[in-house]
Amino acid sequence: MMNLYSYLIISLILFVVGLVVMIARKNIVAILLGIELILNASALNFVAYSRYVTNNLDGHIFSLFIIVIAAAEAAVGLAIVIRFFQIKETIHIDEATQLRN
Amino acid sequence: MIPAEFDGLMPVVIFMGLAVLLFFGGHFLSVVLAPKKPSHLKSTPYECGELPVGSAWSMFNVRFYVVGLIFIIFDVESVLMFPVASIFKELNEMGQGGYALIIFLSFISVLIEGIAYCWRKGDLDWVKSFQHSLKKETK
Amino acid sequence: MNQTVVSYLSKYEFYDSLLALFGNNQGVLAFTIYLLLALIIVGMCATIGGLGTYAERKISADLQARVGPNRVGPYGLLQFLADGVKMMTKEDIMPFTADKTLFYLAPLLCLTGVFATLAVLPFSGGFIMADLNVGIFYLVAISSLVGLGVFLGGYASNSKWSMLGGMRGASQIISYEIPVTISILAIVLLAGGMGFGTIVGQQGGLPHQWFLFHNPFAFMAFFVYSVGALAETNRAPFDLPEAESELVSGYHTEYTGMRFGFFALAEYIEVFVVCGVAASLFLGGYNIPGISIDILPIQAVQFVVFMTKTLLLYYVVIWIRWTLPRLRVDQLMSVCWKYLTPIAILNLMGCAIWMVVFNGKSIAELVLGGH
Amino acid sequence: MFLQLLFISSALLTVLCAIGVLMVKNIMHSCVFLLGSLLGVAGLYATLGADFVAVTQIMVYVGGVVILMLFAVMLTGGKDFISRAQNLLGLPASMGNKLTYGVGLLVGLVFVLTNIKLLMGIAQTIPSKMINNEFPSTVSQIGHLLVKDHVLAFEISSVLLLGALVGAAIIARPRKQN
Repeated sequence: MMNLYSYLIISLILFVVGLVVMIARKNIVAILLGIELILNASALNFVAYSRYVTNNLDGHIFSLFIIVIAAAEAAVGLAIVIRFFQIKETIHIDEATQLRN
Repeated sequence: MIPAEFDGLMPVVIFMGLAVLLFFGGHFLSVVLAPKKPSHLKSTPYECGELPVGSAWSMFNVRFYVVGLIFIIFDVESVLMFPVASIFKELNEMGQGGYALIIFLSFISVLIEGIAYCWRKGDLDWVKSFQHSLKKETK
Repeated sequence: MNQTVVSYLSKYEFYDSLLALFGNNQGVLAFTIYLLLALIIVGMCATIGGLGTYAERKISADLQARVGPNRVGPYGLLQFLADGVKMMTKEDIMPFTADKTLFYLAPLLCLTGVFATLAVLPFSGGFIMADLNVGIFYLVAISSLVGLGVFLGGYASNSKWSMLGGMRGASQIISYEIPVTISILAIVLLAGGMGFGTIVGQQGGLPHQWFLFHNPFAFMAFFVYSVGALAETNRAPFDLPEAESELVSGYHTEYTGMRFGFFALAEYIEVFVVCGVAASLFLGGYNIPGISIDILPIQAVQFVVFMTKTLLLYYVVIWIRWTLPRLRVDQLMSVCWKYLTPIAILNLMGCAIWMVVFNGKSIAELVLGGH
Repeated sequence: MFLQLLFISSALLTVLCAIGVLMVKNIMHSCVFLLGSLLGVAGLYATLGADFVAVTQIMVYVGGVVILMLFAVMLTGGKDFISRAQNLLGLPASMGNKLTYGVGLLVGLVFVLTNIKLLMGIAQTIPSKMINNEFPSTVSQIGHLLVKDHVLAFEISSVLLLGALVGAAIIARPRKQN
């Protein structure tokens, strides 16, 4: 029941769902939600391997930094979303077609 | 071998479970005891007696986001500082206090730069910079 | 491996007979003990929260030369029970424009966030449900659910007052979390651990052994913590999210009956938890001066000591509410970001330097010279 | 027993809420489902004995990222999304018809199954040691790793966060319209 595979399968499901959210949703905030799910899947993998395979805590450090980077990414990403909304008055991803102006 | 029940997870889960139980129990009691006479006027949002105009889900000032942004960066930095702070005493007793102090202070000094930048650029004032931008607009 | 109340009790002989009673099933016995104690703690905290509303009215009445509640029970003591019954029998009204799912969910988030913090509160040396290694960090983290509950409560009501209150509340709670967390970091640094057992164990029963008087920076950190904690629990003078005179009652304007009761209960228990944390981080916690033996009656005395300190702080919180006027939003933000946070960071740096320069000794140890 | 229950409930919470993020139209509800999923992952960390990472997950995500996302949704006009929202079933036609989805699902399934088979093969060669219910304290070990082995990453992460703060503040700062 509680072994490496169950964690890996959960993380696989999280990853796939995150990927589908990123592809299917047209809302930029929803795409950021998908990215968070993907990052969580990888962090979960690191911790699971660290407990069941390597038997040291380097995996924990990795997932710690993944969480840190996810937070920084969310901060910058949402700032871009807000700026985009100020310019275009929408946050539909298909409206993002111009590199400037 | 020590069974997992002795570890601290169980009380945490029990307390969360109690919160959920209390919540649904209270709802149940309220369903049983409370009167139920719904009317349209009763369930309009409260707006001091006036009929509400429009939805409350409107746009808010970007200030709120900037505050949240500064918060999340500091939050993450404090998360990283927690394990280092909790072994600081141990390192000090092992004679590595100076090394730990340098690492710790250099980490915090970057934190201070962040807050100094936001302070200087006026992200920390709530009203003043708003008036500032208003003034620009009237020009 | 964390110490819990069960692993503490297992040192005594009666635990073995209890274990035999449960057919040597440690899991079931542990669950039963945890559940019983959790029910006791929740009941106690709910009573304290209820009495808190009573004390609030009585003390405010005192400060304003009134009588206060005096009809229900002796001295009006049972007023809170009457209020509870009243809340249960009030009709549940939900605005038809509301986001129904989130409207249900918001009080639950507040309640869960507050109740989960009770698991690590050190009532006494043995009577701490779970002395997690990450104790204080866990408490800070899980109580951020309250901010989320406040925001969602304000959002889901779809009323302008609620929305404003929810936005203000969430931004205030998250802002003041920073100085509070950094002040706590200073204490973690002095104690050399995040568990409440470690932190309280590093202090003594007498004031000069408390972390409050450990060094000047820790002394400052206590006040930063207190101000930040007042703001985090939405207490006056930081009660902008529920300012009666401007926002009706903020994020819970649209909440009636039991759901409003949950918000109020969560708020009052949170004040108690915050006071308990202040007592155990800075004021020596459950330590009794001069006694170091560990038997069950001593635990009761420790419990009394902890409760005395906490309830005194609770009194101060209520006293402040009825003394100071409310801040403006811009003042609130500048207090947090321009005063408290820099002071907290300087305190943290000062504590780190103090640890290295004076080798972890407190002022009293330096002055008195010796242990 | 308790750990198994915690594991099952956390796993269910994680997976179901993740699917909820995908299926729900309202972006606000999506954020709340994300919150549930992240709490479930924190529970999974707890069952893995990673207490510090679990609490970090709660602290950063629940207290930070989710609130920030809710703020961003409010700042871009909360109700605007309900009409504009898209879910899986509302995919644009340019992304394929039932046949493409069917073939894609099949290929994905085969891929996953072979991978699991492979992983199982690999994992069976690894001796399963130390798997007991005991949870050692990870905090002090993580602290030592952060100041010794990973000190560069620790220091650089502060610079990264400073960069994120400055960059995001510049991007999001309110400015004159037009």
